[in-house]
Amino acid sequence: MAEYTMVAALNAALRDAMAKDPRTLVFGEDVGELGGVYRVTEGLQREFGSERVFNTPIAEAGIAGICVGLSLAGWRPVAEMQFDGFSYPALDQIVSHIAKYRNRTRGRTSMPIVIRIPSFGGIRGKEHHGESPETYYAHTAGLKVVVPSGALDAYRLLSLAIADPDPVIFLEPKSRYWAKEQGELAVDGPRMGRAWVRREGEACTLVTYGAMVTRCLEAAEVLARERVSCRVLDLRSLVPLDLDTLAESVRKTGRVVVVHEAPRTLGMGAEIAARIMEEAFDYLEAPVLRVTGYDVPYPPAALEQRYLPSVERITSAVRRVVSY
Amino acid sequence: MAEYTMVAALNAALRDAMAKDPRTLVFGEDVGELGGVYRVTEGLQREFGSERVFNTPIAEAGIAGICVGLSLAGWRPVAEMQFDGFSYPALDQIVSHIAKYRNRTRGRTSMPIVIRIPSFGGIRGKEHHGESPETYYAHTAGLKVVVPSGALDAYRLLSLAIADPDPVIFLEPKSRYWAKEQGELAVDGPRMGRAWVRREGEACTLVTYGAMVTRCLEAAEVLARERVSCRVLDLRSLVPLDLDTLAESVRKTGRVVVVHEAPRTLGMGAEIAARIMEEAFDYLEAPVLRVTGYDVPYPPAALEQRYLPSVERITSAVRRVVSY
Amino acid sequence: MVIHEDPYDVAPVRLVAPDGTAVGDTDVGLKPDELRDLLRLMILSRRLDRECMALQRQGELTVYPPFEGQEAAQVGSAFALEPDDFVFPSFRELAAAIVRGVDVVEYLQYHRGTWHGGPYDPIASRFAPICVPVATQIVHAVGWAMGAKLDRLPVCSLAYFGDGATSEGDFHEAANMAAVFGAPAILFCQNNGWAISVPLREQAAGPIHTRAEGYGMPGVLVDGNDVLAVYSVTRAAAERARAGEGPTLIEALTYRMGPHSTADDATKYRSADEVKRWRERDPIDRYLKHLLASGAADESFVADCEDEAKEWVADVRAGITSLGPPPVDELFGFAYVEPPESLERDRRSSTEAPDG
Amino acid sequence: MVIHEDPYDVAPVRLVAPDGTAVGDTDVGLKPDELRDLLRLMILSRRLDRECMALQRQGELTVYPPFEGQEAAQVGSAFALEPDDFVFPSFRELAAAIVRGVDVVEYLQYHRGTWHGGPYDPIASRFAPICVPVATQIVHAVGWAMGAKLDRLPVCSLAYFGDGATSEGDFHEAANMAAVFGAPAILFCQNNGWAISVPLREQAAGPIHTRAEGYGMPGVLVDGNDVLAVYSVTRAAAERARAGEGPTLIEALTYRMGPHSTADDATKYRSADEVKRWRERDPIDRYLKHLLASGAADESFVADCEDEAKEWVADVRAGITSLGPPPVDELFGFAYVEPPESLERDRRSSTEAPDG
Ligand SMILES: Cc1ncc(C[n+]2csc(CCOP(=O)(O)OP(=O)(O)O)c2C)c(N)n1
Ligand SMILES: Cc1ncc(C[n+]2csc(CCOP(=O)(O)OP(=O)(O)O)c2C)c(N)n1
Ligand SMILES: [Mg+2]
Ligand SMILES: [Mg+2]
Repeated sequence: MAEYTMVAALNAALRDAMAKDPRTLVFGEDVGELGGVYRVTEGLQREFGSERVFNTPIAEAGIAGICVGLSLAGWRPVAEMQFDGFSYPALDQIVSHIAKYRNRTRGRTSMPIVIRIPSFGGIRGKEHHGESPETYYAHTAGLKVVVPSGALDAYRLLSLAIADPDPVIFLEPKSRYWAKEQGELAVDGPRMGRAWVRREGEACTLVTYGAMVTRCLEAAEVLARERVSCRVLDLRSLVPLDLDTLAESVRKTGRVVVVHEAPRTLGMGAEIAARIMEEAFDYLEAPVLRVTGYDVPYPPAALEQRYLPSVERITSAVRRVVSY
Repeated sequence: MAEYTMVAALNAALRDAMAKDPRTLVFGEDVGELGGVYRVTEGLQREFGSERVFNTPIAEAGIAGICVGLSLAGWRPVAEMQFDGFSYPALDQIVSHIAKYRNRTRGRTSMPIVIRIPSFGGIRGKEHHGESPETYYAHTAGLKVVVPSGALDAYRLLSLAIADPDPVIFLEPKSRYWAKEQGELAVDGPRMGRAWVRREGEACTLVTYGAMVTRCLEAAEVLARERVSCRVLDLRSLVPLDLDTLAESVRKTGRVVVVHEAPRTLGMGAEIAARIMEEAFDYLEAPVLRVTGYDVPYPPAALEQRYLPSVERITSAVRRVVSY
Repeated sequence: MVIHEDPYDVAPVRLVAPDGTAVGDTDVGLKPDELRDLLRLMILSRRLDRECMALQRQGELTVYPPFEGQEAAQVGSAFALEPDDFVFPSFRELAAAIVRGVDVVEYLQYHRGTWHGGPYDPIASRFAPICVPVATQIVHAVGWAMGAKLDRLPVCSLAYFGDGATSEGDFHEAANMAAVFGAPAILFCQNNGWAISVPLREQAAGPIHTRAEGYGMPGVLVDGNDVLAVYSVTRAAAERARAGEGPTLIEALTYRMGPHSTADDATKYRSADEVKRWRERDPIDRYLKHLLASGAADESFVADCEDEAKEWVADVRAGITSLGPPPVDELFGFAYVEPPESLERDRRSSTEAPDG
Repeated sequence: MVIHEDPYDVAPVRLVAPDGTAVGDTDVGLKPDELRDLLRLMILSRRLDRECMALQRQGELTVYPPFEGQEAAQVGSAFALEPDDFVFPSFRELAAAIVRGVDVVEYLQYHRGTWHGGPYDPIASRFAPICVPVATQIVHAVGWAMGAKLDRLPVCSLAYFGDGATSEGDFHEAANMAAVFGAPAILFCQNNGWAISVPLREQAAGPIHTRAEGYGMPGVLVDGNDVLAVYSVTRAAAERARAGEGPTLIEALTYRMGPHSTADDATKYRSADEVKRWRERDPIDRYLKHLLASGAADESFVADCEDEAKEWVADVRAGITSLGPPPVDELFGFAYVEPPESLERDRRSSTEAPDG
């Protein structure tokens, strides 16, 4: 059986999409000869030429803005922002145009754009290299937001995102870039808006995404030894949210803990807590708890493991809700 | 007794702050001779001179960025973004610098900056003139976010925001700019992080802010005729959130409906629902419901009243929770 | 006081003087009926612009941004393009839209408040949606031009923007990318002296067209009230673009005769005298005198234009005033090709229980 | 292939040729001990830079961005400033920090991953925090200069940024605002040929210093490996600024001898030959030859510098390697002057039940 890192799987998804559809373009800072600072675009320029895979100047608003024009000209842009913390200059073009263009033109245009953003913390990175930007995008109507948690699903989700007719913000958990997964790359499997039950359990559901999936699975292991069995839900897609699977989980376990790296206030945990109340209040046997980053700027390397949800923080939250 | 529009009250708050502290500066697009497109800065340039009150080029990132430099030089910038929808180009400077600067320098610097943004819809405005940007700021650790609902509190809150040592995003509900309120302008009264009970009631609490306070009070009137008595909570401050008053309200009424103009997903309603669960789950007798804008771009004038929470949508949500 | 009429000490490209006399080679390659058409389009534009001001006062439009005074800048430049070229307007380019054949009743839905920036068909009319966030459309124009270049199409894009827009980062990123990628794009700045209440000197300390050199592209200063000069420099830029020689920055000196929009009161920040001096440089008067003097048009042609304008404007009025609000369902209909289930639920509850 | 050593057809300001011979008036107003100090500071900088590379390889620093090759550009410019002037660095300006007297152990906490951009005292040292988001610090420098001008202080600010940074909107908004407000700011571009893997020609199609004209400010091209030339043009720009004559854009042509950072492999995108040619233009060798030839320094002075560097670098190493992690409480301590109650609760629960 083959083995892939997430970087290799993403690279393969880009390569396959470009081979399949000659209108697909890949661009961004350093994505050409270098293959991106994380090598996700490695070899693509050599294979598809420098017209379809090209470096841009350091201009994130410009990168997002040319996606709009290229879409109108019938191309499918797959753009890279070099890091989470450097995607903010592009927000205006994304919020004011990419998200709104189809609506503005009464459906006469569409923006089949993918913006890839290496995101989240856990890599002992410098300031601005550990941001969790999902709330900015998930709150912006008109966008879809996707976060893979492992190599094989990263291949699937990126392939689906590139094929999607709506603009997709594709957040790549950097701390999982080099983690290996065994299996075959395939597009078949759960569609883009579906959550994925990564572990079954009855006592509590851990709702999470990205790199925190692994951490929640670890926490579930620890808890299993205490005979507390946890269901682990990998959301995969933050917009749309898989409300059915969320509601089903609450009906099954009655208790939910949401885990993410982003700061607590208005992180995805807030939305999930609110949706769960709306969808399945009667099944809730304890408050939905949130184990998240804190409401402070992402810290330096020396403190990041005190900031990120730890197995200990997750297990202690689960213990709290199961004994509620 | 004197009578003030919100525009006049804000203007007075700026004037008083400038008179009190010679380090206070006011700048932005068209804030000089014209006095701003909403006349909030009217007369200030004449009174305080064009060094302390000045027009900037159309460069929102620049406007936010010079706030940083001016703060380091010991000034207190009060900057205006001309409209909600035109504040997005400034997000990078706000998120990456204004919010993080003090933390980055281990408290050796501070950013006593106020960014005023005429916001929200309901004015039959053009596209980009009806945005509710609060989530982008409230999720950003390091910022405070404030929204007045009427003239007198606007005076108080803006005065407090200018005096605050932390950066404050000050969102002004345009649709209340010309509404009049009687009373005296004063800084005394509820502090910046406190919510304000605008109406007492037992059956349900309406949690809201900005222009929706008036609408919730109307809805409460309608419901009162049906003998459903609602508490109306004007949050005033979105960061910090007044958790005590929120929890107290749940303990009192057991039922909560949150109302805001912003799209549902990851709007403030999500955070409030999550906090209420965390703080007062046992007192909840029904799910917290959200009456909000929809997850679509803010619509044109002809459709905006179908998008904004109406008295009917609010009352029907309250009826649902009280009969839950 | 800096007088906007001559903000720089370099003379703009000018073929016809304000009094209508030729001061350059007025043979710009247009046939007589095309020369007349320029006049006709400027007259139609002005009549419609004034009608829109009236419609707004009568409550039939929400806010309206008039372009009176800028007819030559818009008509001359739009006329220089080929049908397959693509225009990226800001919010004041109704005259350019008319030249491009955009359905103006559809266009005016935007100002009526019944739909957003692109109620007309932007792809079919090669005219992007009205774009309000200042300078953002310039980047789109560059992206479109890059795409056209990849397709090896002999076309170009043209982005309209104002003097104020040149202060935005997006202007810069667009210009730099256009130059780096050799995009067939024309960056067309209508320098009308004002950005709402902010005069040029508070917006920029150097002449806008001189920015071009730093980007490695040609910069042209043109008299924006001289329709032939505008046509000619735009035509040249389009030919450069088509020939694979990359982008051009054009600065057209013109003037916004009216307020920034119907919500604005321009007397608060500028002198009647300045406005009067620009009235003397009116682009339509000037070109009319020139055409009459050169014999390319006569009084009866002008009368025909005015008649056509009258009738057309009445039709547009009838079209726009009879427009009702869009169906509520449209609120939900276009945000996504494949809307999230949660949004579908909102749609259902909103339309099933319209007051609930 | 474009050779970065002479990217433009205009010659930069140069006082000392690569072989050390004077080619301009080398009397830049510095006294002999100041002339020697320039050499000393460049030597200290290079030794520390190399030590940092070693520290990183040994796991004592996280990622480190070396500046070898850019010593003259940084030392010459920083040396031209007065104590009250304020520097706004990007992330590669350790040499400038040394000149400004920043505590380098505190500075290196950033690269050790124990704190963010400003672990030293930025106000006292007149050296803003390390700034990673490309070009954003230029706006801060302009804002600070505007503030100083309001205070009528005879000071200026200097922002360092790279060639790549000039593509960002923030560069443009900063430059334009500086010119419009006549801010006493120096925009100092270290054009080192590369932005990570992207060569200058993919970043910009026109010479960077020629952008200045469009903004209405002077633009200067200087040989960034000639410390006297850099000193002299920066000094002139600072004097202009202090005299109320506004901002200056300086483009210093230099070269990044090493990788972009320790995480980068520069052999993937550039030739050994290019690097070799720049080695021949080494800024320290050049200035050393010049000083020896002119008699301003002798071999024993150089030996003293090397000794001082050795000792100092060892001290810095000892300082940095003995640094432990910051107390957990610091995670919560600085985000707000008055933190929200919810954050205080998080702080309490995190520190009371550290594993919970
Ligand atoms: C990003 C952004 N900031 C601010 C505004 C508000 N605004 C609308 S028009 C305008 C002035 C534009 O001036 P200019 O570019 O000269 O165009 P003109 O109005 O003169 O045609 C401003 C500031 C906006 N629409 N977009
Ligand atoms: C806004 C932003 N985008 C992208 C990056 C990632 N990045 C870090 S350094 C760099 C290249 C900078 O090149 P240049 O300005 O020439 O400076 P140099 O590294 O050569 O000193 C890039 C793209 C960033 N730090 N900030
Ligand atoms: Mg203008
Ligand atoms: Mg560089």
